[in-house]
Amino acid sequence: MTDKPAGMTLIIKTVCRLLVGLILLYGIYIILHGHLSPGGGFGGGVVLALGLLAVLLAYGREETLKWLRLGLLKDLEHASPLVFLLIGLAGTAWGGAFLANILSKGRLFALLSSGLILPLNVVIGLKVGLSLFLVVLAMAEFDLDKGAEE
Amino acid sequence: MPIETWLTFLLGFMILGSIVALEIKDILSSIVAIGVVGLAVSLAFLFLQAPDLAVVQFLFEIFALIILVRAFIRKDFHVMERASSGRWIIGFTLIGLAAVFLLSLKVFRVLPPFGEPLMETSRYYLEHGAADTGAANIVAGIILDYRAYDTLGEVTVLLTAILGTLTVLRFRARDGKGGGR
Amino acid sequence: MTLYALCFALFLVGLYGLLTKRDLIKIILSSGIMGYACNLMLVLFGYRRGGVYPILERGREAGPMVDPLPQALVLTSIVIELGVTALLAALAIRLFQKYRTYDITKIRRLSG
Amino acid sequence: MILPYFIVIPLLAAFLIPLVSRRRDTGAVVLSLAAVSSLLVLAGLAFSGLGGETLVYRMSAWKLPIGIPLVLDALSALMLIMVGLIALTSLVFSVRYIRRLGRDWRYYALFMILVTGMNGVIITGDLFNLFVFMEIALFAALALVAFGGRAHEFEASFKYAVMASISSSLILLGIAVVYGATSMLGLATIAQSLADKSPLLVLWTGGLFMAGFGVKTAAMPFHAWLPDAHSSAPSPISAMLSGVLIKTLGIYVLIRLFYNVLGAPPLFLDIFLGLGAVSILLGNLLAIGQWDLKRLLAYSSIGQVGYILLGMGLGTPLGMAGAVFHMINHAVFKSLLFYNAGALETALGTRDLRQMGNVTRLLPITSGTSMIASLSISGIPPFNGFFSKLMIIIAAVQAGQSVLALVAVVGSLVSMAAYLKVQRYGLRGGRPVEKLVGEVDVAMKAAMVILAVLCLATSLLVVPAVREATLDPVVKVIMDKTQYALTVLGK
Repeated sequence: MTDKPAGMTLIIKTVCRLLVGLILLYGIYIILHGHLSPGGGFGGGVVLALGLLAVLLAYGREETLKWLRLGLLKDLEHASPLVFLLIGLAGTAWGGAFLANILSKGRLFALLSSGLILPLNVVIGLKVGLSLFLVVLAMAEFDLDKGAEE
Repeated sequence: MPIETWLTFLLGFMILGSIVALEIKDILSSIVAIGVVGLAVSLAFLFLQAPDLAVVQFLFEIFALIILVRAFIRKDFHVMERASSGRWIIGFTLIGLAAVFLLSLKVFRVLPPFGEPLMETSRYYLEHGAADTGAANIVAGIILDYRAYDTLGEVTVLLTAILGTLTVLRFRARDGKGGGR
Repeated sequence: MTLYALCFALFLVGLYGLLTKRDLIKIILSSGIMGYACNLMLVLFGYRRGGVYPILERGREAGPMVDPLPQALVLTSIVIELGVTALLAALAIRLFQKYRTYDITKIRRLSG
Repeated sequence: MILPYFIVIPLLAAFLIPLVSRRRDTGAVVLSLAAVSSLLVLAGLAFSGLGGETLVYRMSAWKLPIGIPLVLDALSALMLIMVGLIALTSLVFSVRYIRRLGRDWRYYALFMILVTGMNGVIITGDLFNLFVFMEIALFAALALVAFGGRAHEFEASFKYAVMASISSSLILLGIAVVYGATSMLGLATIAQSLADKSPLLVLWTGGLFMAGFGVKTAAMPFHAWLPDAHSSAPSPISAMLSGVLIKTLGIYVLIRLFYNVLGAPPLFLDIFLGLGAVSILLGNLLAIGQWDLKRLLAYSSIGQVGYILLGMGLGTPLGMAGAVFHMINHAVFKSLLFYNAGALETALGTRDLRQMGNVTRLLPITSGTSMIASLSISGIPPFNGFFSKLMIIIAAVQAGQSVLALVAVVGSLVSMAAYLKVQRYGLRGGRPVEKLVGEVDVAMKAAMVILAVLCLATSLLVVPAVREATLDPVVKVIMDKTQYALTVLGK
């Protein structure tokens, strides 16, 4: 997918820079409105991953990872399920059962409603987006031809 | 047109597309065919009033296609080798599957007919979902409140699959025989 | 009834592919087909004639809605499918790297 | 309530491991050991504190038909103890063994996820949730089988993944049909709802589940993936797979579904008997033909699972007691045998029986414990395998199935031959071994000795007083059939 490390032409880079922001914003929108409209953490997470992939496609691996900080991404990816679990444990502490929805339910149709569903959607979106991106990155880095004829 | 006609048409298309994907010799065409089937599934979800699923199916399908294309499409390698078992095995499998199909037709008649689900549990979700969870999207209410434990499992499945994929792809091969760097 | 049968037929097409195909890629695709069929079957069981999608909207009458539970289940199942695909694809390219073929019978012969 | 902690503890460990470990694996080892030992303690407490009662925990604070319940009865508590025990010894064995593949935290993370998946399957009271946790355990197992990074390991893992995918699809389809017919997902509510549905439905979904979970059990016509997967995995993982994974995902779920949910329909009990008989004969016979030690053990697992299925299929309390007893025993001695194989591989650098030689003097603990395990698995008194096999055989005779009793006896003799081969060639062979290529360290020895002691100690379960406290409540849960549903629903 990324044959030349330099990425693609200037036009594509520029278009991509404009698009990526939109794609990521859209992903975040889907995640945040998961309890109100179709989508949610899983759909929005994939949109996030697609946005990151667009960057990878346009700029090539080197430049992308320069400003994406792979270590941070990996830590975030590892930490997000932990947050899910801790939210669940908070339910045991204050809600009487594991994963009980302890926050205030709010007003129907408001963005800040439905208690824990919103934070859980955010955690899931983060997890899905980052892990899918990391998998495709690993596949892109994987070289089929090296060392195969041993 | 009634929804059954649309769905019958879509399902027929999916079956056809799957057979094409399985029988065609060119890898790229095969993967594209399965992608089209996946999109048809997404469309069927839309018909069945499941927009959540349509969105997720559509996006995940794109992602699966990216993974498959990245993994298998190479400049010098397009056509598959003889990819099936012998004629006898195919024959027996087909006969066996056809028998299974004919035998199970009766079961579908015992089930509640299409369009009239029992919904003994789900009625509760529809009636009390919004009040209980505060979520307008009742599916979101189910996956993140009523059945949040399933979703915890789901996140773990994803984590495990990713961890497994990265483990398999990790570069250093262990005994020099496995390839890699 | 016809729809259920057709959906089951789709499932059997996938099963047929898994049982007879010897090409790693086609095996992966077959498992995907079986996944589609299962998911679709669940959602078919949840459809209610004349029902709308189970999302409340401001200003819309609360009419009959389709069964939301299968949709929640299928969401999980779709994610699992993607996990299977990624894992199988990773294994397949590792195998290709070693044996230079996607034919599982040849791989078996080569590995002895 | 302790119920959710059977999931939370291993999951917490699995999620923390990537964050605490960078270059070294010390943090991962400590965390996972702590997690598994606390699981074992919890399971022990749960079993002893249960006293034949059933605990139900409501996840997310929703009651049964709406939310997901966790159910702990004697059967699940016993399974939890088994998983905890084998997981603990396997981890102890792993620490040095796995370091030759590099100090990789992923191993421990995946291991903890494997434990999570199995605990989740055991403790859940919801059909779809069971499916999800089964997938978790399977994914972890697949990654661990391929962990060594050699080509044949990838091949075994791929084969396993394909079979797992077939069976998972069959199970998911079964769940879909059950849902379509009853619109329920809780095991207890399904049991009640299916009781007054068409028997055709029970037959069809039962068939799907039988095929699906049959693959996970690796009973004879569904066994194709097992020998590769179980022999290619690192030895401690082989012990986990053969010792507990096929039992939690296979046997346990079959018992739960066919006894507690479907109410033990006679047709399916006969299928259990058939699968069991074929597995006993062919599994043990195929084991004799193997020269790769771990492949031999893997084929022998199929044969031993046959005994459990036979005991389950008889449908009498004694047969079921024998099946449960044999399940525990097999977890103990098969894991021990895989540790022996791992130790031999570490010390001699080979798994081929023909390349091994007289090592009784150089590896006294390995050969001693493998002797005990071989005697147990071949059914020699006073080791545990003898009693469980005897119980199954007596139950078969009592149930009027003398042919099956004969099959069990013959299978036992055949498996004895296979393990004589292991002893004769692998440990007491004529080929003199001068130098060992690797060292069997204290932790490995400790794991082997613990299980060897257990090989003798579990024989005590046959003593009536002990049996009343351990096996009988478990058998009661199973043989009460759909009483399970009433208990869980609190009626």
